[in-house]
Amino acid sequence: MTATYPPATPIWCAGCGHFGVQAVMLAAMRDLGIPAHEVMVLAGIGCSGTIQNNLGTYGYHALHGRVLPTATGVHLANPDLTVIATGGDGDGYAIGMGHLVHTFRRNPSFTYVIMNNGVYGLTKGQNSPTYQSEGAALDFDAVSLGLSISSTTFVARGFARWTDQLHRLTVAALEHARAGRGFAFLEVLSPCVTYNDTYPVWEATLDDLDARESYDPSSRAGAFSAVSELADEGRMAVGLIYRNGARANGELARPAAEDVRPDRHAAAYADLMATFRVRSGD
Amino acid sequence: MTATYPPATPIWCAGCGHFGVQAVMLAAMRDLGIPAHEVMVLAGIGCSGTIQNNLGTYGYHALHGRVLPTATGVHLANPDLTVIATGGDGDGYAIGMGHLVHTFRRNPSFTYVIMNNGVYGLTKGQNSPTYQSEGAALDFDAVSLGLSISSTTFVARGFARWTDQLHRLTVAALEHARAGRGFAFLEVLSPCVTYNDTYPVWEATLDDLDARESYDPSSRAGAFSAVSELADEGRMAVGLIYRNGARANGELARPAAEDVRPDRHAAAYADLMATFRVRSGD
Amino acid sequence: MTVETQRKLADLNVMVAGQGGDGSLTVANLLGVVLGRRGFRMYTARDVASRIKGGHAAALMRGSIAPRGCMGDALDLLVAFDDEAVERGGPWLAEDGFVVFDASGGPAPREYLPEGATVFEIPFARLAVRDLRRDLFKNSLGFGVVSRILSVGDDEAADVLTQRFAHLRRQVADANLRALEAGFAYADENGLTAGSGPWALDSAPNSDRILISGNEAVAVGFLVAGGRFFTGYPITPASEILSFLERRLPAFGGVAIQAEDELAAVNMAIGAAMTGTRSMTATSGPGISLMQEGVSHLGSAEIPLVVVDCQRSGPSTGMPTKPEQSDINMLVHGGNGDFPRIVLSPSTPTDCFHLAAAASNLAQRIQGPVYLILDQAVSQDSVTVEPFDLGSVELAPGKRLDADDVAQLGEYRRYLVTDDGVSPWAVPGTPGGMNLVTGNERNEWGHVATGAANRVTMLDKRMRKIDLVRADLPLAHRWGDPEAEAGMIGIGLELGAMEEATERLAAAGVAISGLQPRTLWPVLDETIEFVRAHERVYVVEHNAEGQLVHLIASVGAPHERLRSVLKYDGVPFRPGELAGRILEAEGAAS
Amino acid sequence: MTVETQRKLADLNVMVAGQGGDGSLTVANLLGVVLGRRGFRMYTARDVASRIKGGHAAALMRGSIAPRGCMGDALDLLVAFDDEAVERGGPWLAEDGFVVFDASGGPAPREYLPEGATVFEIPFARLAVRDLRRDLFKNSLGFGVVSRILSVGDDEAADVLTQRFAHLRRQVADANLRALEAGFAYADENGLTAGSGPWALDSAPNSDRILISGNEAVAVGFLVAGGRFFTGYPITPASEILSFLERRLPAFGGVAIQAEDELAAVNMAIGAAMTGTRSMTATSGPGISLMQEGVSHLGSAEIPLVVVDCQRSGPSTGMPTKPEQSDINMLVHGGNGDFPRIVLSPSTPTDCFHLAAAASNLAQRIQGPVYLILDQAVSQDSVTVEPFDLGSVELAPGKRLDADDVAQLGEYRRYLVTDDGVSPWAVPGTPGGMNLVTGNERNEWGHVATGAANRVTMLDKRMRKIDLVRADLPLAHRWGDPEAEAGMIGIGLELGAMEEATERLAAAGVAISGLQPRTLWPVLDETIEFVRAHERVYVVEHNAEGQLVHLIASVGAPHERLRSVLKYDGVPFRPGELAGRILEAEGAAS
Ligand SMILES: Cc1ncc(C[n+]2csc(CCOP(=O)(O)OP(=O)(O)O)c2C)c(N)n1
Ligand SMILES: Cc1ncc(C[n+]2csc(CCOP(=O)(O)OP(=O)(O)O)c2C)c(N)n1
Ligand code: SF4
Ligand code: SF4
Ligand SMILES: [Mg+2]
Ligand SMILES: [Mg+2]
Repeated sequence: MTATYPPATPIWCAGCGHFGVQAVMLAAMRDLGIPAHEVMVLAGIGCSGTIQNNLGTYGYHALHGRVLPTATGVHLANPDLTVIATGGDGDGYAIGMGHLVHTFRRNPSFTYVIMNNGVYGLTKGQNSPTYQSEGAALDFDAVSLGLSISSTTFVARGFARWTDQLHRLTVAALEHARAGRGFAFLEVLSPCVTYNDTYPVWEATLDDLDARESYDPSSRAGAFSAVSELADEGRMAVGLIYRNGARANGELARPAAEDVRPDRHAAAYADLMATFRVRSGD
Repeated sequence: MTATYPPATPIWCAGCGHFGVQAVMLAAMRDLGIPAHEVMVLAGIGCSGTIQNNLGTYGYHALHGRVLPTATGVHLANPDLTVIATGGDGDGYAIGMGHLVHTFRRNPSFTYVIMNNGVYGLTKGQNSPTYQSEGAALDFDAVSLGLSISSTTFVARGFARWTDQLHRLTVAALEHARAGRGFAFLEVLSPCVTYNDTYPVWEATLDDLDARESYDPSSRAGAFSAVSELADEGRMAVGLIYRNGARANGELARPAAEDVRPDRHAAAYADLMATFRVRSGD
Repeated sequence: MTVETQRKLADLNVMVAGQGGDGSLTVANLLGVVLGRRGFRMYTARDVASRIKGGHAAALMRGSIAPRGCMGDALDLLVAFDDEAVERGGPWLAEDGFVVFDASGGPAPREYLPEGATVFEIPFARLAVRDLRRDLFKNSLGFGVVSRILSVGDDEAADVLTQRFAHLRRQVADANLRALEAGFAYADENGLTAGSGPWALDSAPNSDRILISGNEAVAVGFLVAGGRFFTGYPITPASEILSFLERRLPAFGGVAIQAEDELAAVNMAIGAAMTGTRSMTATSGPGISLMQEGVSHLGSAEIPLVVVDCQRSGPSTGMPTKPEQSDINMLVHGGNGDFPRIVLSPSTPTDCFHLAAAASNLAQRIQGPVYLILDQAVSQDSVTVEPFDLGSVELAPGKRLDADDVAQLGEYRRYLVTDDGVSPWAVPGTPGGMNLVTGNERNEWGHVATGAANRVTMLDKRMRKIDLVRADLPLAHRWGDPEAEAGMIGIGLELGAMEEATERLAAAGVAISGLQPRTLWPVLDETIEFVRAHERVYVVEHNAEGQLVHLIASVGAPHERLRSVLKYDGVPFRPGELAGRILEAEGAAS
Repeated sequence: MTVETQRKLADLNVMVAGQGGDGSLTVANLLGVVLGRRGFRMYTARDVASRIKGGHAAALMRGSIAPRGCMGDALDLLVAFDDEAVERGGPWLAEDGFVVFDASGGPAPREYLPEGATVFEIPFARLAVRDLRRDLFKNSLGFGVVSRILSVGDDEAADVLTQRFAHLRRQVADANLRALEAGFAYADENGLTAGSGPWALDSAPNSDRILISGNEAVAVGFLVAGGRFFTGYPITPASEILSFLERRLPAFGGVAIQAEDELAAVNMAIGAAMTGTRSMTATSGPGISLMQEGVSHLGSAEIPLVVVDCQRSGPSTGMPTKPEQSDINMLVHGGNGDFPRIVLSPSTPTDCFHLAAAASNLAQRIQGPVYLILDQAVSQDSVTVEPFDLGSVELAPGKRLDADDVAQLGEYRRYLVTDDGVSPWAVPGTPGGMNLVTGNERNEWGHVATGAANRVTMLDKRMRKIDLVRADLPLAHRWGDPEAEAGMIGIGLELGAMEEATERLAAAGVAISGLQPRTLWPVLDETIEFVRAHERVYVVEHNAEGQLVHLIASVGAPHERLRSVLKYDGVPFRPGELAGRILEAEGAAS
């Protein structure tokens, strides 16, 4: 066997939530039996944005905030790959916000695992858009945002410490995207122990929708109210919040698989050329 | 009186919805008795992004997609100005999307009047994120997006042809922002007769929430369901959709009014300098 | 006027102008067909305000037996649908030019016209044909008068018109024919009888030709060179590349996508390029500014991508519909950090086709960014050229590894340090080829590494890639007298005017040796040598700073020999104007 | 060791290193206080991996009686908390250097150390004080040993330590004192008795001084020059400007805001600047790339803004914590179109202060963009300097109009064409001053206008503004022998090494004349004349392409006289290293 890069040892602080994310990602890929060479993990820039080095798959370190358009490009050019975009809340919810909305809107079939810790870990602890000062309400919640877009097909949230559920959610997200059902959005509450240790807050305020018998994740409006109600009570929903059965894509083009020997297309090229011909009037 | 620039004649195609927007903007400023020199109208780039030339106020033509951060900067530096950001759907919902979400989140007290026509008028008719092919559902609705953000305080939608309502909404938006209550978001459905004549569709599918006796614009979740239900029926809500009574800002700094004569601050500057002093141990 | 005074024309410059809403300015197209049938070549341009209806719009057309790459010095014929058209076109009109004017609103504003001009004032309103749309009517009527001026037979004119409207409803064609006849009738009244106008058109043997713009040629070149993924965001004057590829790529298994902005455009293209798909994005100055981080990343992470800049007048939003060459600096020097890049600069549509293909190959070979720099005129003006030699395009795959190649290696490192700087590349999906791609400094495996020695090794490796392809970089186009004392350098839209000015200068006894560099960066030795080989070199540029002069001097061309010939008013050089500028300077020089 | 062999030190280079999580590397700070009391000046730097805990982190410190602007050639003292610290610091250690090593995990890896080095291996674990956090403990213990090596009195050491922990709980201070004593005890065991170590510190008259980094100095300069609005987005090595101003601006009525990205940052700053508020934004290479469209817009729309680039190693994400000077090209040449801009380049913190203030004034005067270009070392290294002369900062308001001024005009046009290119400016809110600001080409009123003549007038007007301020642009700093044959040019972090290398070279008989241009763009005549005045000029740069060489040559400095001295490994020059490079080249030259 050809030796490829040795997966890196995580550089995270002991106790960082990102460890939990890595563990479930590896487990989910193993469970689904996806060969490493068919997976491309793209990551933003941040502490979270080093996860791709640790997994053994194809890995890419995007520009800060641009992981979603890049992943979209990979997916559109080669829909046979299992594409997993990852990153932090600074990456995805600050500089990357526009792309997030557009990705929900376009609904391309890949997975996005975003590690939300309310801060910019790598640049030493500045607040991110999801930073929550004690007692104050959260200004911005990506789950609600995702639910506000009608083409959204998959929204889930897990907690880095609740590994079983996170594992289930990750598998569900990958399955959704791999089945061509669209964009699988999974936010992981992943505390930064160094700059914003939210383990205790989250342990105390999370509410597991998966555990509610009556919860119906197929209603977008229902999901929105459930999430909003909890937010009004100062709580936060986790679980498989919304999943839509529709198939996102019809048959996709496969440009990466295209044979581009010019001779193969010679006739078609010539036809195209002919559309520019100046009629000499014959 | 010193002569200032002559307001321009609109360059829009006859029948363009943007005419309606201009009319109500002028009327609303007149109604509220705001002197022209206290108003700064910022515009994106697009056909819509020429409105600022026609009004007689201070006007600014932003970079494409950046009208919201620029307006935020103006407002933060001089909160005494009445700041009105304007632009098109390409400007605000494509390239400007990230800033839109962050502006909702920050909730600065200015008004945004966005002219949605589903296309890029100025660049000759390409689809915008709100382009709706016949029969298909709308992927993206900014009203829902605004409602999904918990710090949002004002969301309204009007139709360029329903001038009375649009006038009321514009006045309400300006009042909201001028009272320091936060970001007043007003989407105007403003058809592009040249590339996407949506007058008939909108005439047929708009639903006026203002006309519903029972409608309560003070509930965010309620507004979201009302809007979603209509969308499910292929209809679209207009009216004052959501308004929140809370005051956005406490006392604001007024850097533009700051006196920056160095002598005035000499002592404070020296104190600051002293914080870097190396203790010589004495 | 009698047949005796009939002038034979081999070079005709025409402007058809009015408000944008006046319709398609079809006169120009109709006339184009007439000229085409006689073996004329076309150079066509548009001059529009950057707004929608109601703005001034002009179609400019030059038909000539000789191949020409720009508009001529003066207009022979002005078809003006309003006063503004006369105001704008008048100053360009030749002393003996003709004007066909819509006089519905009053007589033509003569003050803008040369004394000797002949003006036909046609009261379109009176001649109005009720059942016709006014704009179409105007054009057909105007074409009737024009065909008489040019002594085109009435039957031929009718035939051309019929062909033009063949795809429309029968009534439309009929109505237009009636308008044409109204034009003939007006001409008769004014002494322009059939077949014996003041001018007649020359002719030349015809051959199979195409009429194509630079933007279209770039798109075709990209496609033929195996390009299968394109992203764009609407912007003047680049949008045609997006719309063309949106229409055409799918049939070839490709994808063209309108991104939400230029940041998404370049990053989607980066994503696609990483899968091994040949990718491209195109925009104009403001969009290129937004893509600078992405381009630096291409250079760092070693990802092949072609980025097209259809330059317009800057700075900032500037004048979107006007040509300029003021992004040279940014393309050569923009983006953070030191990284290898190539900047190719085509001029004619044929050149656009070949350099787009070359760019695609070079990007694969250096696994990095290749810019293609156009300007509004090169992008949007359509020119008659010979059909492209499709067979000449060969695909250079670069150092790619498939599963079998990988299997034969003991180990696979994405950023292997090699002699030529290029690391063999297994794209995602290749069994056994798993690797890490990053914009951080990294070791051969792709793991982040900041050690000093590794850093130098890696940076040098990346820079070496330029040397690998240097000998294959597109060489300059040359013209004129290589022995001349004075040289002339220019790119893009300057070429047509430079070549024609060189003819005029030669006629005036001034010999010029010309160079159009087709590779701007790296600056090739041929360019520096060209400067060294001439006593003085006129560098003709559409910008205010003399960006090309700075560029060439920065790498060692003797600064004191370079003479800037600058223009930044948004208007292309006319050949006579350029020749005049050089003559004046030569007067000073000698 | 006896007192006889005691060496008197006037220049001490120290490295304290371990894993980032090992804490604050307080030894360096404690030692700094000791040195400060003796009139030493400090040069302090950090060398950290761009990650959080667990990465290697080093505090570098040079204390010297003479003012120095860089680290010295070799480390005298290495306090190493792990093997990696020895591996990294060892190669820099002086032949007779001292190492204090945490030997809990085993002996020091001697292979990285010079033969002559003295190593104290301290088993921190055995000496552990139960109730102390290990990292603090280490530092105090280490400080005990270090103070014995440097013959600092035990009482003074205890005093310094007590002061340092004065603001903490009593127990913490006590515990640290016990750790210090453990250090003394260990020293005693190893023959390092109190007050009579191998080295003793020299001293000099003390004066009032500050220890400040370039980033902090820029922030202070901005504030004192009336800066009241700042936007930033976190990025290494610029973030300190944001955090400093977030803390300090509000007290002065100002606003500092963390934007959602760099596009928002520059555009928020544009908005604020339009209100007449002096504004600034700061970032590093990737962020500057993203701001290119905004900067071009500043030039076009005529809006005053200071943009700070704290350069790091590129391209792309590069090496965020390493210094480089590879954005010069982008700042001078980036952005679409031709527009006026100024690029100022400070070196010392004092220079940072003054040029930040100058930038603020110049931006107001030209109503356009002024860049301030730093590099990671200039930004983040802290240096002892004289307190800034706050009184020297005067505010140049530029051509501003208030309501009364406006009332006296017959008419007010925002883009009035004036002789000096600057149009009088009434900011929003000014009664009667309503105007239009745009990035499109426009007429004097601010209405979009694309006519050729207007375009030229407007572009020329904008460009003229540079001439208005040219004579006031900050001049270069010079040193060395102005009569020397060989010149040396460099900016930013090169200055300290260049000045010290010049001393060494002089000692070796090579005379050098030095120039640190403080205005990079426009290139001032003084720079070109400097090159002309020397037979050869070494251009010392931290980049791979020789960006400064290209820049200077592009505007006419004789290219053949310029000799690149490049370094791009992410490490600053040591003075001896630089002197060596020049000596070698001079050997070749003569
Ligand atoms: C264009 C650009 N701006 C800023 C940065 C600096 N930067 C690196 S990581 C980061 C934020 C990281 O926060 P987050 O995404 O939340 O990841 P975390 O470290 O918390 O996992 C920033 C701002 C950058 N690399 N590029
Ligand atoms: C960075 C950048 N990209 C692209 C453009 C080109 N552009 C000008 S206007 C426009 C879109 C206009 O659409 P919209 O905002 O919907 O306004 P409308 O014309 O429909 O009123 C675009 C893409 C630009 N000016 N700048
Ligand atoms: S700084 Fe925070 S986010 Fe980064 S590795 Fe440490 S705990 Fe995790
Ligand atoms: S193109 Fe459309 S948006 Fe633009 S002015 Fe015309 S109708 Fe209005
Ligand atoms: Mg984070
Ligand atoms: Mg629109």
